[in-house]
Amino acid sequence: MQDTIRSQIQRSKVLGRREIARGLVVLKFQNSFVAEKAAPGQFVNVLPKIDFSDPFLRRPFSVYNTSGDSAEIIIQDHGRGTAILAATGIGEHLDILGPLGNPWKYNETTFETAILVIGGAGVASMPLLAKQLEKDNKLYAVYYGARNKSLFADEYLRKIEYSTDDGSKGFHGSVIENVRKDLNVGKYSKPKIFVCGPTGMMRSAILLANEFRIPCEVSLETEMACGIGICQGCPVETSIGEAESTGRKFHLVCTQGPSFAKEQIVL
Amino acid sequence: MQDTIRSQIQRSKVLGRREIARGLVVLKFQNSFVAEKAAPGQFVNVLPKIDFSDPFLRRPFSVYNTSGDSAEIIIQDHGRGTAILAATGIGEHLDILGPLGNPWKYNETTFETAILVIGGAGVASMPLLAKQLEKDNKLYAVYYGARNKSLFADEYLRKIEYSTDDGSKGFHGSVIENVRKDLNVGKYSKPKIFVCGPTGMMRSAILLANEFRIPCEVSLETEMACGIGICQGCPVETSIGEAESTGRKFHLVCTQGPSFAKEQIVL
Amino acid sequence: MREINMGVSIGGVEFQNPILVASGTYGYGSEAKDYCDISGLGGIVTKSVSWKPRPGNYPRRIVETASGMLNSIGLANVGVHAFVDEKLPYLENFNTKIIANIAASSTEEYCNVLRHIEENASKNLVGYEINVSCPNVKDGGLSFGTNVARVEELTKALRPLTKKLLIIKLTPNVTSVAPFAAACEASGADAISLINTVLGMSVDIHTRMPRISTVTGGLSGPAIKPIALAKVYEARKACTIPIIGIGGITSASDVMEFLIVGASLVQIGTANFINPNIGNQIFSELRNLLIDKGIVNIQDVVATLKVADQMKALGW
Amino acid sequence: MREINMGVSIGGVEFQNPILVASGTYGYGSEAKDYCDISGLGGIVTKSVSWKPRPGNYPRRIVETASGMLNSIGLANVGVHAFVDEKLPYLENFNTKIIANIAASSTEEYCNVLRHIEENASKNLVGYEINVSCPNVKDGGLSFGTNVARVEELTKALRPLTKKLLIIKLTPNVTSVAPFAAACEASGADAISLINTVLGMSVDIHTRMPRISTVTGGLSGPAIKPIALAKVYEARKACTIPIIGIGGITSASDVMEFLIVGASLVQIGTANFINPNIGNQIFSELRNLLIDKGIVNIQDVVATLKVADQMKALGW
Ligand SMILES: Cc1cc2nc3c(=O)[nH]c(=O)nc-3n(C[C@H](O)[C@H](O)[C@H](O)COP(=O)(O)OP(=O)(O)OC[C@H]3O[C@@H](n4cnc5c(N)ncnc54)[C@H](O)[C@@H]3O)c2cc1C
Ligand SMILES: Cc1cc2nc3c(=O)[nH]c(=O)nc-3n(C[C@H](O)[C@H](O)[C@H](O)COP(=O)(O)OP(=O)(O)OC[C@H]3O[C@@H](n4cnc5c(N)ncnc54)[C@H](O)[C@@H]3O)c2cc1C
Ligand SMILES: Cc1cc2nc3c(=O)[nH]c(=O)nc-3n(C[C@H](O)[C@H](O)[C@H](O)COP(=O)(O)O)c2cc1C
Ligand SMILES: Cc1cc2nc3c(=O)[nH]c(=O)nc-3n(C[C@H](O)[C@H](O)[C@H](O)COP(=O)(O)O)c2cc1C
Ligand code: FES
Ligand code: FES
Repeated sequence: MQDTIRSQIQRSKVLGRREIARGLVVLKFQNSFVAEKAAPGQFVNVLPKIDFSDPFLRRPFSVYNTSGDSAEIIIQDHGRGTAILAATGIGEHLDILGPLGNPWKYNETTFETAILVIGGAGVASMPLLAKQLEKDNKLYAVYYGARNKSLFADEYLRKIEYSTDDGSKGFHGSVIENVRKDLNVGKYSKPKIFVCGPTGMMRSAILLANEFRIPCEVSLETEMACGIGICQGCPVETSIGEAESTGRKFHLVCTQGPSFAKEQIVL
Repeated sequence: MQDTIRSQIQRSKVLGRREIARGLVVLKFQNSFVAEKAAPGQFVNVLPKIDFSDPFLRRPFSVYNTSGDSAEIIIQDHGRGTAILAATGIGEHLDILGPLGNPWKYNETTFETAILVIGGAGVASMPLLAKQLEKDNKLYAVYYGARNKSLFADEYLRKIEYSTDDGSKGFHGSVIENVRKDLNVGKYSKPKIFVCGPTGMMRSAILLANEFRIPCEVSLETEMACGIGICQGCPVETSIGEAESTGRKFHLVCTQGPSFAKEQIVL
Repeated sequence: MREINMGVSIGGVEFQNPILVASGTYGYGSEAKDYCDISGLGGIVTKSVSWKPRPGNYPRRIVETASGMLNSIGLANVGVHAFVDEKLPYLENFNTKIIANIAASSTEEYCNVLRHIEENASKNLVGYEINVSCPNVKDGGLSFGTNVARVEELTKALRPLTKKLLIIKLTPNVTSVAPFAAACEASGADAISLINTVLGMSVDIHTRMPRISTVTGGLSGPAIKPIALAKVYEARKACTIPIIGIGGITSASDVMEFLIVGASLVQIGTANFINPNIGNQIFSELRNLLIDKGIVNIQDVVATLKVADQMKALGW
Repeated sequence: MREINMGVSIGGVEFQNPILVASGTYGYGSEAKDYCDISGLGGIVTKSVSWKPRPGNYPRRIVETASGMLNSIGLANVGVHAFVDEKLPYLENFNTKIIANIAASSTEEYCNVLRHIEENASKNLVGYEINVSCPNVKDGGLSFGTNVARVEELTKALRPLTKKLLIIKLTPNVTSVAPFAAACEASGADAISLINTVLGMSVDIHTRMPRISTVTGGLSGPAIKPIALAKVYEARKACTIPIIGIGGITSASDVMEFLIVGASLVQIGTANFINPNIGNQIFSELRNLLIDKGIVNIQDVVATLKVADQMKALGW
C-alpha cells in the first residue's frame, strides 16, 4: 500500500459519446486524476444514478483510454445500470471512483512477447496495455475474437489477428484456436498471455497456457459493491496459501485483482 | 361512475418546456386523451422515473392547460420527484395517468360570480376554469396573491387582482384581505369562491366565505399513491355523514375531490 | 407453437393464471376496471372486510420510501353487509376468481364475517383469505398473526364454516414463519399467503412527528421483495400446502422468482398503484418468458430452486 | 454563530460526533483512508472478528436489490490475533474512537476473543460490539440473536470481562426486539445497536439458483431504513440504555430520523460502498442542519419524537 492517494471520487463531465460497435458505447469524461494515474488494467467504479437509490451500487468499468485530462470507458449493454450509463449525454456528469485495482503485470522479465487475447467485449483494458508495451518497446501481438465482424472495438489497437465465430472476418473459429495455431509454429519467443473475455474463453486460455507452459494472466469480473476492499463482496477462490480448516481461501478481485496469474485462482 | 373510460395511462412525448416564474416549470406534452377529456380542476398522475423504483410513486399535477392534442402541467420545485420531472427535456417521454378526480363545480346555479382565489403556486387548476367560465359566459374575477411579483404564473389569466406580501405588485397584503376588501363593498353579485393555495390561506378563505355566507370550494392536496381510489391513502376528514362509533369519517381526495365544498371537509 | 398452460389449481380451484391482485391494492374491482381488463387476471383478493364498516386511520396514511411505501390505511372498508350486497355482485361480472379477504379483532368476528359471506356468496367467490397480519390496527391484526397458537385456533374455528378455499395470510414480522406455515397446514388451511407488509416507520425531521399518523406503518413495494422471497422459501420447507407469494412484485421475472422458491400463485400489491393494468402486462410478459424458455406448463416452475451441491454440503 | 456541540457521550465515553461507520462496511480503516478523513468520524466499528481467521463464504456474496443489496460475506476476517497485532495498532493513528465488533459461535469463543483484545487493547479502543445477529453463518450469529435467554446469558458472561463499552448488536429478524433490548439492559450492556441486516433472498430465474451462494443473505441499504427506524423506536420504549441506530442511512436527514426516534449514535453501513467519505459529508450536512434549526446541542434531538395527542389517545 502506497501512502499517496491512489484514487478518489470525482464528478466528471462527459465530453464525448460514441458507439463503436453494436451495443458498445464509449464515454469520454474529464477526470484529470484518472487520466494521470490510471495504469493499464485498472478500472473505475461508476455510479449509475446520482441521488437515487435504484439502481444502487456503482458499476465497474476498465479504463479504456486516457489522454490529457480525460479518460474513456466502454460500456457494453448489459442491464439496467449500463443502460442508464450508456445513455449519458455530453455535458452531463458521471460520479467516478478510481482508478482502482492493480495494473496488468506487464513489467515482469519472465516473458519477451506479450500476447493480448481478447474475447468479445473484453477489449476495454487492452488499449492502454498495448500503448504501454509500445512505450516500453516490448514485443506484443493482439488476438481478438468475436461472434462476427460488427462486434470489434478495435479503434485503438494495431497488429490485430482477428477471428470470428461466423468467419466474417479473419480466422474462422475461436480466438484460442487462432492463438494455438501460432504458438504451435513457435511464432513468439517467451510469450505471456494477457487475456480478458468471457469466463469460458479465459478458461480455455489458461488450458492453452498450461499446455505450452507459458505464463498467463486473466482479468476477472465479479460483482462488486465497493471496489476498494471494504465489503469483501468480490471474492475469487484461490489455489494459493494454506487451505484453512474450511478448505477455502479467496482473493478479492477489486484490490488483489482484477487480473491474476493463472496459478493464483480457481476459475 | 360513468361507463365510458374516463382516464388512462399514456406515454406522452414532451413537446415544450418553459420556466414561467421562479421555480415553476411548465411541461407541454402530447396526450390527446387528457387534452380532450380534462375538465377544469382535474389532475394527472405522473411517474417521475420510468423503470426505476426510486422515486417510486406517481406525482399528481393539475391540468394547467389543454389545446389540440396536447396538455400542460406546472411543476413547482418541491422535492426529488418534481426535480426529476421539471428537468424532463423536449422529446423525452412522461408516463401519465389521467385525467383524474372531479372538476371544479362551476356549473352550479347557486352563484352568479365566480371568484378565483389563488395563493402562490396554487394557480395550476385556474386557467382551465377561467376559460370554461368565459365559454359559459359566466361572471368571474381572479385574485392572485404571492410573496413577491417574480412568483406570478399569470400567462393564461386575465382580469387579475394582484396582491403581494412585499407590496412589489398590486395590493400590499394577503390575497384574502384583497378579496375581503372587495366583498366588503359588495362588488360581486352572488359570489362563489374557488380557492387553491397553501392550507393556511385556504382556511382563511373558508372563514371569509363563512363570514360573508357565500359558497366556497377548495382544492386540496394530499399525498397519493394511486390517484384512482384503490389505495385509500389520500383521505381528508369530512364533517358530513353520520359519525361512526370511532367518530371519524373520510373522503378520498383523489376520487371524491380534489375540490370540496367547504362544508364537506374539516381542513 | 405449443400451447402454454398458465393455469394453476389449488385446493380444487382452477385459476386461469397465477397472477392475482392483493388485498387492499385493488379496491373491489370497480375502481380499477377503467384501466385493467379484470377478466384477464388469475384472481382478485378484495380489500379486507370486517363486520362493521371501518373509516380507517387518520391521515397521513401513506409515505413514499426508498423503492417502496409505508401505509397505515387501518383497514378502511365498507363492512361485510355492503360487501355482500354491493361489491360481490359487481365482481360477478368478471371472468375471474374472487377471494374475500377478512380482517377482524376476535375469532368470533372472523367467523361471523366468513359466515355472512358464505351465506351470500356469489358464483365466482372461490375462497377466503384470512388477514391475521395487518400491522396498522390496534385490535386484532398482528396480535393474531404473531402467535402460532392463535393462528391455529382461528384456522380450526374457520375451517368447518366453509368448503371454499381457506387461505391464511401471514406476516413477515416474526422471527420464523415456519411454525405458522406448519400450524396452518395442521389445522386445515388450504393454502397460506405471504407476506403482508413489513413493519416500518418514517419521521418528518422538521416537525419531529411520525410521517404516518399511527407512528408505524406497513412497508411494501420492491424494497421488500428479497424479504418476501426468503419468507416464502422458509414456509415452503415447513409445509406442503400451496403458497401464494406476495411482496414487491413488479415484473414477470419477479413472479418467476416467487414460483421458483415455492409459490404456486402470486399476488401483486403496491405495483397496482403505479399501473393498475400491471397484472395483465405481467401475465403476457410471463407467458412470453415461458415460451422463450420452452416451458409449457407454469406449474413446472414451482419450487424448482437449485442449490449448488457444494452449498448443500455446507448445510445451506 | 454559536458553537454547535456535536459530541455524544455514552457510558462515559465521549464521541466527537454521533456518526460511526458500521461493522463490515469499512474494513479496518486502512482500506478507506484514501477516501475519507478517518479522524473526522465519531468512531469506527471494525469488521466482525472471530477467534480464528475465517475465509468467508463462497461467491456469489453480494447482489443488488431495489434500493439495497443482499450480502453473505460469512464473517470473512483475519482472526483476533492478526486483528490485535496488525489492525488495532494501525487504527491508533486516527483521532477517533474504535469499537471492536466480535462474532463467535459459542459464549466461550465470544469471551476468548474479547479477552484477547482486552489484553492487547490500543488506546483508542473504547468498547466492543457483540454481533449476535449475522444471518450468514450457520454457527452462531442468529442462533444467539433470536433467543432472549442466550443474549442475556452472553451479555452476563461478557460484562465482567471489560470496563469498556459493551454494546450488543441486535437483529431485526425477530417478532419483537423489545425483550432483547430489555434483556441487554438488565444484564449489564452499556448500549445496544440495531439493526443488523434483514434476512432476504434473490433468485436467478435463468439458472433457477439463488443469487447468493448461501441461499439467503442480509438485506441492507435505503430499502431497510423504515424497518430500522421502527425497531429503534420499539427498543427505545423497552430500555433506557443508549441505542446506536443503524440501517439505510445515506444523509444527514436520515441521521436526524434515527436520533429523533431515540438513537444516541448512528452507524453508516452500505452507503460507505457508494461513497467511502460519506461519514464526513453527513457530518457537515448534519452540522449545517442543526445550525439552520438553531439547535446547539445534538443530544437535544435524541428521542424527541412527537406523536399527535389524537393518535396517542387512540393508543399509538
Ligand atoms: C474489473 C471490472 C471491469 C469491467 N470492465 C468493463 C468494461 O470495461 N466495459 C463493460 O461494459 N463492462 C465491464 N465490466 C462489467 C460491468 O461492470 C457490468 O456489465 C455492469 O456492472 C453491469 O451492470 P448492469 O446494471 O447493466 O447489469 P445488471 O445485471 O442489472 O447488474 C446487477 C448487478 O450485478 C453486477 N454485475 C452484473 N454483471 C456484472 C459483471 N459482468 N461484472 C461485474 N458486475 C456485474 C452489477 O454491477 C450490479 O451490481 C467490468 C467488470 C469488472 C468487475
Ligand atoms: C390534486 C393535486 C394537484 C396538484 N397539482 C400540482 C400542480 O399543478 N403543480 C405542482 O407543482 N404541484 C401540484 N401538486 C403537488 C405535487 O403533487 C407535489 O408537489 C409533488 O408530489 C411533490 O413531489 P416531490 O417528489 O417533489 O416531493 P417529495 O416531498 O420528495 O415527495 C415525497 C412524497 O410526498 C408526496 N407529496 C409531497 N408533497 C405533496 C403535495 N403537496 N401534494 C401531494 N403529494 C405530495 C409526493 O407525491 C411523494 O409521494 C398537486 C397535488 C395534488 C394532490
Ligand atoms: C395501501 C395498502 C393497503 C393494504 N391493505 C391490505 C388489506 O386490507 N388486507 C390485507 O390483507 N393486506 C393489505 N395490504 C397488503 C398487501 O396485500 C400486500 O400483502 C403487501 O402490500 C405486500 O405486497 P406488495 O409489496 O406487492 O405491495 C395492503 C397494502 C397496501 C400497500
Ligand atoms: C457487506 C456487509 C458486511 C457486513 N458485515 C458485518 C459484520 O461483519 N458484522 C456486523 O455486525 N455487521 C455486518 N454488517 C451489517 C452492517 O454493519 C449493518 O448493520 C447493516 O448493513 C445495516 O446498515 P446499512 O443499511 O447502513 O448497511 C455487514 C453489512 C454489509 C452490507
Ligand atoms: S468490491 Fe468490495 S471488497 Fe471488492
Ligand atoms: S390516492 Fe389512492 S385512494 Fe386516493
